[in-house]
Amino acid sequence: MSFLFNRPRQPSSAEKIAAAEMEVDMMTDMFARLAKSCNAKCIDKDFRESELNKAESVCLDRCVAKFFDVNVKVSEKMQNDAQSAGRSPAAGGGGLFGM
Amino acid sequence: MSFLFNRPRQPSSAEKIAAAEMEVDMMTDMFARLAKSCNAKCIDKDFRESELNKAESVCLDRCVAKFFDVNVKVSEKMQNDAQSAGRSPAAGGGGLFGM
Amino acid sequence: MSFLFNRPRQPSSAEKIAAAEMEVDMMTDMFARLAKSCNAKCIDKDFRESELNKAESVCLDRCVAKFFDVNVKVSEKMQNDAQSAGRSPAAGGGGLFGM
Amino acid sequence: MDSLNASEQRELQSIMERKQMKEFMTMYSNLVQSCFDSCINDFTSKSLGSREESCVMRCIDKHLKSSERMGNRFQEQNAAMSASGGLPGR
Amino acid sequence: MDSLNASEQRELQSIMERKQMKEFMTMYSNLVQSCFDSCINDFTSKSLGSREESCVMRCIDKHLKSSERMGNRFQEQNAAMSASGGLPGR
Amino acid sequence: MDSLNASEQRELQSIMERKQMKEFMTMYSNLVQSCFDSCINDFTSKSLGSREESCVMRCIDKHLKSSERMGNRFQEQNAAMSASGGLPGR
Repeated sequence: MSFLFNRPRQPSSAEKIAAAEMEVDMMTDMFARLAKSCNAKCIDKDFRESELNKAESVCLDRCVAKFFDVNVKVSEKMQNDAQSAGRSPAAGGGGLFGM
Repeated sequence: MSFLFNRPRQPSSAEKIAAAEMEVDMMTDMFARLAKSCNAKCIDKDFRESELNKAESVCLDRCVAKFFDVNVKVSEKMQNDAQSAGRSPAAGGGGLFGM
Repeated sequence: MSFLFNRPRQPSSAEKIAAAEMEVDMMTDMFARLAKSCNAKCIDKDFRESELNKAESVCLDRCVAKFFDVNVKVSEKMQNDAQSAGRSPAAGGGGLFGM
Repeated sequence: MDSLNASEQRELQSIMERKQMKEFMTMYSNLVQSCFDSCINDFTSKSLGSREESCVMRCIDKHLKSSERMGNRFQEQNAAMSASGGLPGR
Repeated sequence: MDSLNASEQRELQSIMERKQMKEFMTMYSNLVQSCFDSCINDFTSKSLGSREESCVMRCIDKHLKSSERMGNRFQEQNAAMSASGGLPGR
Repeated sequence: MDSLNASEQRELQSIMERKQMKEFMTMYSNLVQSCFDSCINDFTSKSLGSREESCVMRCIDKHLKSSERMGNRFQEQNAAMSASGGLPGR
């Protein structure tokens, strides 16, 4: 997601730390969402055993891979949309501040 | 929601900025919740087309209007309840700190 | 959850305040989750009356008690797991930073 | 928790006030969203019907009572747990 | 809201820029999670099928349009409410 | 990401430690809520039944294993993506 953090000029210390922090926050948030979605899609809610069974394990692996793929698709699409509209990605996409 | 931000005396710079920040946070949070609820209620989850159809568009417009109305109802009710109990709204309503 | 806040040496002022703040945050978060779960499990979604009826009230009381019990079980289990693995609880449990 | 001195207490106090304000705002927004989700399901009109409006009013009332009741139970449980030495790790 | 002087405006401006960046990131993550949840339900393979991929592309498009539309309505309602004196407490 | 000097590294390190603690607490609370939601559905009594208790224990175990597995896959994918030049925008 580094396209979010491109800066035109030499960044200050505070800006570099803020950018690194933001990248970590983004990763943590992404992992939390992935974990929530993949647990919901792959883990049997009965909890009759405490081990992950084979089917659950394979499902989790594929789920993580597919979540990454969707992430890449969203990233690509938003960059393409932004480029064809001639603006930075963070400025687009609608919503409350999407002016 | 300005009733949350009434202050008895002249506010300091930091307090004014904090109040403005809180008002923005409240708006952002409200929009995020509205967007989540209205997408769930109005958008067809099949994603067979990439355009909003007429029914979805009209549903979204009305959904935003009704979300505002509910917001106003909650705000009015909490002020009335607070006035009849003779205390500030932020002090009421139960919950963990609601003493 | 005080096991999260054990410190080997005399803590500084900032550390003590941060620990107290973290304990409050943890309580607030726990209450928000408990409230969400117990409302979903106990409150009739029809809203045909504005009073809690007897069944709902009793359900809420027991729900809070059981949420506490589950909290204790999770806390005990994570400490036991951490002790048998010979490391601090915060270092274990997998996930993104669980190294 | 380590005991705090007077100036630490004051700092914590002001942090707590901001948190309490924030917690109130979160409770308020939860209430709006939750009652909207439960009561509003008809989008053939853009203004609240009278059925929807009374559903919202009862929903607010009930949620406030429910929060208060759970808050009381939560504090009792916490007090009981502190008296008996806290969570097992304490 | 109390009116702010020039230096307060500047500080608020820089706070707002950080918030705007954060709001964009949250919107981005919501989009990933929401389109993943709606479109991906087959775990017999580890790469996206073509049906899944086109579902994701349409989902992104539709969500962006939906956000934009709701954002416009939200701002209109806010403007109308400010003009009529704000929420009842104002 | 721009490379950081030693003092920037130290500051980031201390920020990361607080974030790690916070992430642990969120993971802990998610675990409590998720296992409560999955295992506790009977409110005819105020204490945990033995079935509920063993459900909770297995739920905790399984979630920890699931988190660990997803964490490993996530880090592998991230490493692979960095090696191949990152997300398309990089």
